[in-house]
Amino acid sequence: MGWFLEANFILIGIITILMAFGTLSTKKVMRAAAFLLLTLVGVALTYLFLGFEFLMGIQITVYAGGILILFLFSVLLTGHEEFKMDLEFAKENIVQILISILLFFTLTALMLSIYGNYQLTGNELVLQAQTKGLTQDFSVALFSHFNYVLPILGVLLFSAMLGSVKLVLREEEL
Amino acid sequence: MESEIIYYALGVVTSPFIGSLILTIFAFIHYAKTHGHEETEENNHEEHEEHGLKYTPLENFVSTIGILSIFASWVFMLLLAIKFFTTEHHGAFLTTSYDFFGFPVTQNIQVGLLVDALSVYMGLIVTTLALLIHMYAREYMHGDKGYPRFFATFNFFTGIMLSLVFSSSFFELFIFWELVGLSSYLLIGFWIFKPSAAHAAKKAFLYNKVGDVALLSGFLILYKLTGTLNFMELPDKIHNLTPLQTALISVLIFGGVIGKSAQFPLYTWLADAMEGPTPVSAILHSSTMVKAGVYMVARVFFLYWQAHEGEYNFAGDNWALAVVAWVAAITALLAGLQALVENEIKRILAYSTVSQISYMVLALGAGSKTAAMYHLLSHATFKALLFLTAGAVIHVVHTNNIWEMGNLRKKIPKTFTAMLIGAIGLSGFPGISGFWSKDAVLATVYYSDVPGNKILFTLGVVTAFITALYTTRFIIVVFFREPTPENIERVEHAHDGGFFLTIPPLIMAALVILESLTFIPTPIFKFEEWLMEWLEPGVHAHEVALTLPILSAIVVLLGIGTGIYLYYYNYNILASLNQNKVIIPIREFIAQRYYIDKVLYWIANVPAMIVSRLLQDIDIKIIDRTIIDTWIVKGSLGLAKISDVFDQGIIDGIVNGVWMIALTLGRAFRKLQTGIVSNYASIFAAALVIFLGYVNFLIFIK
Amino acid sequence: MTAIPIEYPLILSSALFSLGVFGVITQKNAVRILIAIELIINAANINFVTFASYNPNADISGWVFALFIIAVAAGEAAIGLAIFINVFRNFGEINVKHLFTLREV
Amino acid sequence: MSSPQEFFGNIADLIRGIPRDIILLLNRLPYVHLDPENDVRGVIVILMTAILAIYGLTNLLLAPWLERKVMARMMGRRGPVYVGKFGLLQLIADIFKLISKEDTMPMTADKFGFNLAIFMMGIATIMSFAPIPWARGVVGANMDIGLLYVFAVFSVFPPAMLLGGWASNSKYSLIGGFRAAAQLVAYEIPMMLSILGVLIFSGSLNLMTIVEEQYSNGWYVYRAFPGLFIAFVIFLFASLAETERTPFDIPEAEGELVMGPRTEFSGWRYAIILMVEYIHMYVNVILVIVLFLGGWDVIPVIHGVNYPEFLWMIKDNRLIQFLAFNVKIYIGVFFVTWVRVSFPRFRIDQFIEWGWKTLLPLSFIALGIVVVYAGLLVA
Repeated sequence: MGWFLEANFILIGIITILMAFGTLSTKKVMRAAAFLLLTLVGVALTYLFLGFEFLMGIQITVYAGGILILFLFSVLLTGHEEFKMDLEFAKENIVQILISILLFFTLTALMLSIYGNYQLTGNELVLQAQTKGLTQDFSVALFSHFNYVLPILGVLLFSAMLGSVKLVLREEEL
Repeated sequence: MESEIIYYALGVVTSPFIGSLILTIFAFIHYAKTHGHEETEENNHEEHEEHGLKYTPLENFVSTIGILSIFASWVFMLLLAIKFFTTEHHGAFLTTSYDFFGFPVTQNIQVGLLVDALSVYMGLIVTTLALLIHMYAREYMHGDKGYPRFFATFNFFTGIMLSLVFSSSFFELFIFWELVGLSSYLLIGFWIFKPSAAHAAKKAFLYNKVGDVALLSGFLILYKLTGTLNFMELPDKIHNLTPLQTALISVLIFGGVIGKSAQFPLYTWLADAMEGPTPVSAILHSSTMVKAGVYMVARVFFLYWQAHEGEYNFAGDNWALAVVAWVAAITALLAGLQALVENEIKRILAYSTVSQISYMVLALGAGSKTAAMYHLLSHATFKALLFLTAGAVIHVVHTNNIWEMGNLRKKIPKTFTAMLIGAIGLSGFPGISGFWSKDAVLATVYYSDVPGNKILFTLGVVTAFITALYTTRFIIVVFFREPTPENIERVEHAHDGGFFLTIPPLIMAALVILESLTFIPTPIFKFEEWLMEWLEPGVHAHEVALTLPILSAIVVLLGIGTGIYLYYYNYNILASLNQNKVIIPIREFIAQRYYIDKVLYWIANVPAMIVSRLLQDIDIKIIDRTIIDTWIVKGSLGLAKISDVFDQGIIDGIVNGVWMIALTLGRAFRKLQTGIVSNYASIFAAALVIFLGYVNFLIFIK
Repeated sequence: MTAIPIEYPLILSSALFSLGVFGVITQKNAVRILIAIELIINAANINFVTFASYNPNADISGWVFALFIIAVAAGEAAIGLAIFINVFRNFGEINVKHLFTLREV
Repeated sequence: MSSPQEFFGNIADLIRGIPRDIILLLNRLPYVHLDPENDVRGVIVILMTAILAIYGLTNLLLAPWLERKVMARMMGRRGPVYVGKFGLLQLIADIFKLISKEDTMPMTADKFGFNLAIFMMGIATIMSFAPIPWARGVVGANMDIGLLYVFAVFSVFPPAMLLGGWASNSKYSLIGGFRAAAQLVAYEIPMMLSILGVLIFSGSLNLMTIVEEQYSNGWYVYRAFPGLFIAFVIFLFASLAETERTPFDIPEAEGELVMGPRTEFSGWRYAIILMVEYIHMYVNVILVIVLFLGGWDVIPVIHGVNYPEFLWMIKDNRLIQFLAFNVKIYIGVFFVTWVRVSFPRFRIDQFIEWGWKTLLPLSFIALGIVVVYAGLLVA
């Protein structure tokens, strides 16, 4: 039943890319944020396919529940400008569009050629992860071998929190 | 099991420090709140109604914390002692040690806790007495502005002494040795507004330092020769040393003891240290600071014994123990004589302490750790008791001079009872604790093979006589003699202190009696042999002839009788003795402390002055006038001219050229910076494309 | 579970990355630029997870890094948006084409 | 069917067996080679989830009825009586009424956002049923990250609310959306912190494991007393706030904001929103029960007390477990209703302040107590 998973993955990938394009091409910033939410959910599903369901949960909780709220709030606080991708836009930004397309091709070519090198040596890369019991392994590793990660994150997020609060408060409120 | 012992020991050592830490923080907050009101003599002696003895909340809090932390330490110590003495650990060491910082230079220098019979024995004495003295200090220090500061320092002092007792290496011991010096400095100079106290503190500190230099050099030589400082490893490594080296090291280490334990010629600081509050004197003399020296010698006794091993020939190298014994014997006699002529009650006790410590050191010099520790136990108890009661006496009559007191036995019966018991112990009255331990010391000296041991024994007996005499003297003068007319009023108003001023001395008196009962040698249990079994397993005591204790008892009774005769029944003889033309200069000589202070001052001062005068001349005439004024000034002027030319011409030119280049380039490149984020990002992305394309190209070629 | 070839997630990630770069270099609204940056971060994250999942040595440091990146992205978004709100307060707009006070005019 | 106590186990096995049989049948077709063990796992999960979700939804029809009845009795009214016996079918009648209404949308509304918000909320609520254990072995998807999954699904609500409020293009809706998002974010943190205590004891995010742990060692409400009890109370109030029930229904506050972010929705959209609201409440009650009140466990074990054999037989009976779980849910729903009737509404600033300044420190304290307790347990 490999084809079923493959087809699902391709479907979700295409939807994700379409949503990402929608994020950039839609008229209103608020809609862009909504499209971003769908993109993020798509990426989370990709993680599920890659065998990392824990990160799926984290992605949706943190990104969709946390960061996106920030985006929506700040969009509503900063006002939203109309924006449209049309022919005139393409004419103005022809160089930028070209650069992006070239970037896509070079990047894909690079990654696939590296993978190709892998194949030449006879070590074909296959998906290693098994879904069952994996969250446990991951958390054990997080608290044993990678035990410095969470403290560092704590300090980082705390300082980010303080910094953003300091930035947003007005002078007279301080 | 072992870990349990170590945890108990940790508890013993850390609890006073925890109390001290809390109190220190509290004291800082308190003094910050009261804006550091200067402590002065006026506001320090606030008179209070004795019946209305009320502790302020501050005092209640501070003393509770202080006493509780020491109590915790005491409980831990009891648990530790029970655990240690009920399990089989004859001579076994239990220790945890940590490498000190792991520097390559400090290899084998370790920090840890060493729990053996000696340290448990000593720790038991220290904690018990410290607990009682803390309780005493609760009332004694009542009304003092420095109450929090006192308890903080006091706890710190106790903790330091306990840490010293449980030290596992010379290095660690030295650290705490110095900290003992520091905290005694703080406590002796506790009443900072009194110039005499400040002076005494400085004196104690400096006299100690002289000895500490000897100690430091002693154990550094030891480290150089053996490569270790751990007490556990040293006994094995010591056999490789030559007798001369061992003896040298032993004598140098004994130098530290001379300073800290107040031996001849550095003992005069101890009497001046009486400027501190009475609880400080009590703890300083009974169990902590001055006993640290005795404890250290006992701790490294294998070193002295090693120096002593083999045939004893004075012409050869083995003279370490002899030095120890002779210094101790001389100190004992000199200090005893001095106690006989002193008038201040605390100073009498101080000189008595010096004399008694010398007994312990004498026992060590005669080769018996057991006898020394035996006498340490009995002396610690009754000396603490004597100081506490002396403090109580001073507290109620407000004077230090014994001739201004008199007939106090009916006014302060509880204090009198306690002090009498302590004095009987000190005098060595037959059957009381002091008698048995002193007897052990004298027997050890008599049977030892130190050169001149018979002379040492005689000196010891004479000192015993003097001890009995001065003890009787101050007891009679303070408690039995009628007071002089001008002092009657002062004495009339005296009465016993409050709960904490009377109960701890009474407990101590009970302890003295308990010890006396324990020390009586019976066929079933002999305390000395039991102690020897723990401290020096494998060594057996001499069979002591019955004549020695009888002789000692006779001498002591003689001393007491003389005292009673001289100071109570026939006071006229004493008066005529004081007028005697032969006695007066001797008396003056003793009262001036044999001019030791003056000699020491001369030794320290005169050579230094001569050398510094010489150096001053050299400095002014040769260095200032010749070298600096002529050579250096002219030379630097010439150099300055050359560098001026170099600076103006070459360096300025380079700098100017650089800024001109930067300006030109900046004008050219300024056009590139549009200030718009998107443009930068586009260029960045384009560069990324080019870079990735290049990498692709490389892979393709490969 | 072994069916998905490694090319698929790689192509997905490079497409997301290119779209993100496209957004960053063409958009005028600063919040949109930040959204595009989130896309780039997600693309990088997919790559981390992919290579960790396909690693024959079962090394999970890539996953730990992915977790780390998500948290860093949260901090980055908070700080960035705070800055934009401040910019909006001071300039009245957040169009990056008009914000060039650093340039010498 | 061997005995009543195996009834539910057999049903679960039956559900698991059906797709396997179908695949074995399919394998008879040419060109089809399917592995009956691996390939049907996803299908089983979907099937079980669907069945249990449908059960939950039907069950849910009773919850609004119960709420209205209880409310009415507490207010001295009779509540719905006309449709069906005791008015049991009132909700169905309401749904039909709403669906058959005209489908209207404000002219200035943003169509995309307006619809997307509804769909997101609807899908997310139904998805949240997947990992809930109804009895031993009766679960839709037995996933390792069960709890995290539920929270992930719920975390879609704040953006959806805000999006719906914005898309309606009405100031009441927008302010309501703001309030809803702020409230959800503020109360998610104490909620998360209060479940950390549970996770310390269970050592797993899997809801099945959490319930099994409570089954053998006692419910979490009274363990590590009072640490987990405080956590329980915090979780209870935070989940009431999450579901925006009175007294925490600030976003919809009729007196101020008409209906909050839901103001402009009508017809079938309003029906979905009502359903979402009730399911959200329902699942939150279930979470409280699963995390703190023993889930499907019938008799709480007390440490050091030996129960006789028949009590263990009762505890092990799946039918009783299932029924007990349902009873607990109804008690929970009753409690929620009771709170709703009894308390007046908070003001928004009081409420947010209460969340950040009271519940958050309190949850830290509770967590500290649990950590100390667990540390003692380990030592």
